[in-house]
Amino acid sequence: GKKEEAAAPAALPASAPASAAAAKPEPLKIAFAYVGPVGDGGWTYAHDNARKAVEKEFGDRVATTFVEKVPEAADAERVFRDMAGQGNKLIFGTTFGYMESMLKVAQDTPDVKFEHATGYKQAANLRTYDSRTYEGAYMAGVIAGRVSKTGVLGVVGSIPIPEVIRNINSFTLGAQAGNPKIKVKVVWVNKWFDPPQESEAAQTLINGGADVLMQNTDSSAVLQTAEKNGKFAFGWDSDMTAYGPKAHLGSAVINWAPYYISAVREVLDGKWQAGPGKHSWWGVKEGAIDLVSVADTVPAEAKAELEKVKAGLKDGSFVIWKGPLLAQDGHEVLKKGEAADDKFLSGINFYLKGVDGKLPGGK
Amino acid sequence: MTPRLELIGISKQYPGVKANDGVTLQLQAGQIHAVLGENGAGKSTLMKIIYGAVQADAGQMRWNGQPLRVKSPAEARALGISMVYQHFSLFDTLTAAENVWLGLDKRAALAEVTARIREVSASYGLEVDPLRPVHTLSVGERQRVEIVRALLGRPQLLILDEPTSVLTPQAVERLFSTLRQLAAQGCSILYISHKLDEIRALCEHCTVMRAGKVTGEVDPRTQSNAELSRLMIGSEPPPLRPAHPVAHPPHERHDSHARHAPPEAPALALRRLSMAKAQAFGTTLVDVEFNLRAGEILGVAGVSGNGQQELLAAISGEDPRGQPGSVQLFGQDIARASTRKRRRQGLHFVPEERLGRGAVPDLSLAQNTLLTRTENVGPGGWIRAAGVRRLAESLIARFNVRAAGPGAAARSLSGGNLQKFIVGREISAAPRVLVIAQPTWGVDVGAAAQIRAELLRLRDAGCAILVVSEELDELFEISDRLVVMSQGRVSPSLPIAEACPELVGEWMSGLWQTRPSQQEGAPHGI
Amino acid sequence: MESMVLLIAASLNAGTLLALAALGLLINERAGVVNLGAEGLMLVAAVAGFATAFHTGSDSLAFAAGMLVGALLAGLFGLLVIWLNTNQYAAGLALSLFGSGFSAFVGLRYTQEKLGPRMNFSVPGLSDIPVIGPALFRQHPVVYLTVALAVALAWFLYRSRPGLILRAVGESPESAHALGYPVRRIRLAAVMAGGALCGLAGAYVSVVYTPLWVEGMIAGKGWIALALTTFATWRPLRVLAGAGLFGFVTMLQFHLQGQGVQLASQFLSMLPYLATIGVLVLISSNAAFIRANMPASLGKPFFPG
Amino acid sequence: MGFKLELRQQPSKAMSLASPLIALALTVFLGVALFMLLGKDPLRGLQMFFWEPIRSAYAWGELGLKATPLVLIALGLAVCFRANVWNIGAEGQFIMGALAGGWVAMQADAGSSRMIVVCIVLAGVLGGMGWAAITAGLRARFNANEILVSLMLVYVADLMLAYLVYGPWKDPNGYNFPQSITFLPITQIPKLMAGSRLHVGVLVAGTAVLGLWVFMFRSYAGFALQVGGLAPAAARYAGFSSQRALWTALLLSGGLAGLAGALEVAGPLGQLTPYVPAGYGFAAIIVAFVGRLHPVGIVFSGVLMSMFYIGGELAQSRLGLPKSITGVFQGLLLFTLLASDTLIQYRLRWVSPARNQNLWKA
Ligand SMILES: Nc1ncnc2c1ncn2[C@@H]1O[C@H](COP(=O)(O)OP(=O)(O)OP(=O)(O)O)[C@@H](O)[C@H]1O
Ligand SMILES: Nc1ncnc2c1ncn2[C@@H]1O[C@H](COP(=O)(O)OP(=O)(O)OP(=O)(O)O)[C@@H](O)[C@H]1O
Ligand SMILES: [Mg+2]
Ligand SMILES: [Mg+2]
Repeated sequence: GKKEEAAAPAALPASAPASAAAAKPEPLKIAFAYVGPVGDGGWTYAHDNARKAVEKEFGDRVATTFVEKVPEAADAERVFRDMAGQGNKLIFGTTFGYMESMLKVAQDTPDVKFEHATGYKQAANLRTYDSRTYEGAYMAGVIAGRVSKTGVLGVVGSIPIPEVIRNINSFTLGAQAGNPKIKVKVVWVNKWFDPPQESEAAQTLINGGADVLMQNTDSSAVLQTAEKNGKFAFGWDSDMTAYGPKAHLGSAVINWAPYYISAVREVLDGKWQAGPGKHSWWGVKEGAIDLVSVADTVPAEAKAELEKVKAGLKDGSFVIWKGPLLAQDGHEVLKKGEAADDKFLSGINFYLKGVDGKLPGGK
Repeated sequence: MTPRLELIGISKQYPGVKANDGVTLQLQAGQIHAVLGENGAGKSTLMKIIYGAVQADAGQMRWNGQPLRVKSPAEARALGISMVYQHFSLFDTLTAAENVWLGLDKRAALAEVTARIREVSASYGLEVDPLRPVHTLSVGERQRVEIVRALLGRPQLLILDEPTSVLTPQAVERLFSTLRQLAAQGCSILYISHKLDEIRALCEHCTVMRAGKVTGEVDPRTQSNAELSRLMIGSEPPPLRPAHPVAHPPHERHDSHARHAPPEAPALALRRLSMAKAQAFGTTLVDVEFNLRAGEILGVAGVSGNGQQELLAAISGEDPRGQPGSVQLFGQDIARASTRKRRRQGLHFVPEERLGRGAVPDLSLAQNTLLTRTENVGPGGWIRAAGVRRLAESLIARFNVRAAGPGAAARSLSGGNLQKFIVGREISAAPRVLVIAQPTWGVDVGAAAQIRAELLRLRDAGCAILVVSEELDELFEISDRLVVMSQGRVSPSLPIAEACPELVGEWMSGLWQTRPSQQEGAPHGI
Repeated sequence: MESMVLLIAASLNAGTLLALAALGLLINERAGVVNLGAEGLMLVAAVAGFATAFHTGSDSLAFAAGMLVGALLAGLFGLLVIWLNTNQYAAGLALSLFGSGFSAFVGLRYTQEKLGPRMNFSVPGLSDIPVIGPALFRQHPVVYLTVALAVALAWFLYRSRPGLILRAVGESPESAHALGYPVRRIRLAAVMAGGALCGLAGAYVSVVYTPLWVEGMIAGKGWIALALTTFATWRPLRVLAGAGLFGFVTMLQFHLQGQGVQLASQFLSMLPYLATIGVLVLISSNAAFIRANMPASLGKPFFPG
Repeated sequence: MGFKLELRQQPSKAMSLASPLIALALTVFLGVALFMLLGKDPLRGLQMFFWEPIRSAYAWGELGLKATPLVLIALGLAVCFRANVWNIGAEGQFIMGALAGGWVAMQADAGSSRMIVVCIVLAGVLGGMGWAAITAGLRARFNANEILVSLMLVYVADLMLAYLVYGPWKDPNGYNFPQSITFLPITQIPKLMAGSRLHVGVLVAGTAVLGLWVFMFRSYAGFALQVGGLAPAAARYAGFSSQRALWTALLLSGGLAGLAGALEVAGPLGQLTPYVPAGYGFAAIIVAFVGRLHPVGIVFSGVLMSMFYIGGELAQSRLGLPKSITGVFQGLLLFTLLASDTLIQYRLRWVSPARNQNLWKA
């Protein structure tokens, strides 16, 4: 299956004869630690696609391996240590929970370069990266606001961390651009990945009147539930058209490949740098975020608006988080004309006006 | 005339025992044929082979002259063989009719079965209410359900494995008349019992077994007890009651005068002990009263299931729900005291289930001493392993327990040997009061004699002993006084000299209560 | 009002898989066998069902495959506990652990896959009744099948002779053996039949309820089904009622969130588990009630010697 | 006729030692078959699981670190299972221990002394005990099945942890991520040696093994507890209270699981995150059974199970095998062990068909 093919190149260099190795320069050994199974169809799947893109891009100049389902607990440290011990010179940790383990291992293995996704702590040989998923959410909102008949949208939330809250808010902003009266309802499942619960939550949202759904969870369950109920929804993280051809309005995808390729190139070229503050946050502009496979049923006017937004994000002329913005309770979070900086964005812990319900653990 | 049933050379090997060894037996139509033998002689095994519940290793069986092999009870029933097992095979939560229905193979509807039960019970005088759940029935009624179930199959051969062990003498009489009626109709009957008088009263033929072999076929009416015993155990039974008074080792003599002049405060006294049943299938105790004095043995007779279990649990402390004051040990109220506290005060108890209650099957004999003996438990609960082992060794030696050693699992001992070990464990704790249930159940004659002798010795040393037994003979042999239990009540006590089996049998149906002094309720016939 | 009806409809759907599994476990337990491996068994059946539906495109075949796999795994468990007299709890836990590992292993290649278009069902005529029509009569056929199954099982246990035999085996295997019933074979049959129902429930999850295969997707429902049998005091119709109730609580947590209830979502997510505990306590505290209904040999090995 | 089982007169001592070896051999055999089926070199596969994890001092340290919580929890479970108390919610007790220990660790400030480590560990023990006490109480008072209650409480504990780290205990400077503050270094469980993550927890586990051995085989209370599990009627007869056994077993195992949880958060983790529960509570069930519910056996099985875990990771990165293979192996081991355990109590006898036929011809 998929797995062995993916892993085969990894096993090869180890068993390749020494003479062959002498002839060519040693390939750069790169290791990836994934939090989920590569087949989750969401987060880890997207990372693994990018790993394959790296292999394709650099051929035998690199050799990649991965370990999936690495718990975000004490085990992670051992896995990273083992990766470093195996001669990997570049190591990607693809979930927030690896932060402390990676910091510790990075300290002990200064000759290895570490890349940590979604984290915020850096070191001399550890830098962080993330993608602006909220841009995808905004673009989905642009369509949702114009497609919804009931004026009620639904979001199945995974875990109430700033990233997800930011996505819900951005989705709302996008929808309000087309329909200022639109309301967004949120149901949290407290899991990244639990399809049965996701579909139960989606069903609840539909029962509550939502006719376009978005999710910040990793499976296609929400889309499928919408399909079953004759409602609409989006794909998330990867293109999910096939899971609900009628319900699917578009997929907000993350493409880690541009970042991974550039990071590997920097290492190969000896230009890789890390240190405090070294954080890359890539979005539409860098080709890391997109809304793809927009359905034919989406009104032309919405499509046109979407293209405008996309173009604006690409050239930097359009800013999503720009004042005046009111929080759910009515107080102003961004003054008129003020654009949010990255620090503001990374600390969002409130719902904007237009989102229904109470934010768990929020103020 | 071809015999109804013929067995030729039936053998059955169990791990470690040859349960049947070349058994041969003939049974004519309409014959009531007894099978007699000591515990473990192989009677039940033979019956199960006939009924198809157990497969023989070797031998042949002919049914009305045809050789055949019965592979299952269903096949047996189809042939016209019915069996009432030694242990009830009833389902407590089902009704009597459903129980009977399960024992029939024909696809009759439940309603038909119910009607036929009524029919059969009327024609044989076996009253059974088909609609009552079995757990609401008395033991005697349950026995009747079993017999009705067997009869409903219109058997040509009826096997009864110790049916009377749970019946009062009066109920036994009624059963016998039913059986005679059946035999007269041509049904052959195989009747198993240990009780010689019963066999004499009922049967003309008797096959005697010992250690899996047939030792003879006789007409029981013409044989003396001694002759039958010889066939059964290979010798005459040893004298059970040691010459009285016994010679004691000097250190045990201190209290022996108590036998003739009991002290005032009874060792164990029950005062209007009443206790609601703890389980759905239990018996409620009603106003139980008696005194047990130091240096005497009080026997408790009665058909099992009449509250003996509950009474024992209330005395031992396993069921500490007695109202305050209802159980007294040397004048002290212990009704609510724990088992351990009672034991510390000298009250020891030997339960009737040896495996699983008196001893833990999977633990060694040494470990099993710790259930009731704590002399090897040091401060803080530290167990002195060597001491525990030595205690077990001394018990094994003193009570002649045949076991691989103190490390042998309790499960590996034969019933009699384990019983000796448990009784020994309690006796050697020097109890002041010993309560013992079914002291010789399933124990061979030699071991039984030894246990009884130990009990008498203990009594003579001044211990107060309460013996609960279903074996009337045994009670008559060792008790000084007798009480009878029926339906959760206890009769007034009878000095052994005034007791006779007929009277005790009558009392076993609760008849003492109808004496002029106590006019409560009609007699409860079983 | 309408949202209430929709909530009930969703509860029915959620309750169905619980009811199916619990009815299966009820058959096991009526015969005296506790199968703590339900969770693992349902997982393997879910993957089998999904794979079959994926390759053949037939949901009916998928259900059949789920049942078959459920029956086979339960049969393996049955061999251990009925013939080898292994401790039922330990063997069940082993099945549970093995099932979750094994399903993840063989399911690997299906995690990316999707099934063809899912059909919508409606009972002609009835489904057009306003309000209750869409709620009650647009369910998947398995939902109605489950209700019918519970009724049939009740009839089987209390009105038919084979049902009586099954209860008798659970009540006293020794007596049943003495009467010549093949206790171990009856138990194995019951365990396999129960396994088949759990398997059907597993396949229902991956083929209908959430038409996907993902690791661990049963997410504790096998355990809740086990609790349900106690809750229902081993009676089929009460299983149905209990499953509906649990389905309701499961959906209620999201419903309350959707209604903007001011409570951390984690506390709402605890509801089904707390409800299970609460109900267990309520039912179990009446010892007499439990004992009158509980198969007396439940969990105890039977060795015919 | 075929094979027939016969109850042995006495459990076989030889078989009770041989059975885990037979099970291991069977598992290895099935594993080799599986590797070949997947087209992997079986020798390399075995090497990943049985050699790599013990190749170096560092590897041993990792093995010990992984085995410590497994052994601690399994010890408690062994007592429970011997007492016939089916606590399968050790995972929840582990979480609660981690929460309680973590809470104490969060209170540390610049002025805290090293003694705080002791407080953390004690809090962990109490946390685990408290959580187990709910199960014990409901069982004792309402007769509620402990299997289901303890299991349901795992989910509840998990959500409780989630609530705390997403809510009240969230690190205020953590960009809102679900995690507590990183504990101060003073709260670290002392490491045993430089260059290894192994901490004194492994000594605690060693002491617990010894303590539990004494408790089970040399103390009257431990004896009483086991009698209750083996023969409840005998325990009642002896006067060993079943309530006391229930409470002792659950509090002991809850305390040990909680201890493991506290050691984990104050040891290698150093903070509370939603990912504290790593499945130790469930894996320890296998450890307990494979270790024959015996403290010394549990040490071996705990190490074996850790080898499976670590080997599973290595097999992924080195051989490209999927992670779930670990679960398959663990399940197989338990299954084969249970099956071969039958031979302790029973003997397998070949009943030849010929013998029966001949005899019946007579
Ligand atoms: N299932 C069995 N497995 C092993 N041994 C058995 C089994 N059943 C009976 N035995 C042994 O076979 C022998 C004969 O037992 P059986 O039950 O036939 O004796 P019995 O004459 O009916 O005794 P009792 O008078 O006590 O009923 C005994 O030693 C008994 O322990
Ligand atoms: N019923 C019981 N269940 C479990 N453990 C028990 C029980 N009874 C006693 N123990 C344990 O065994 C230890 C020693 O038992 P021992 O018989 O010496 O008790 P003791 O010191 O006489 O105390 P007590 O008078 O309370 O029985 C006790 O300290 C206790 O830890
Ligand atoms: Mg007998
Ligand atoms: Mg003492």
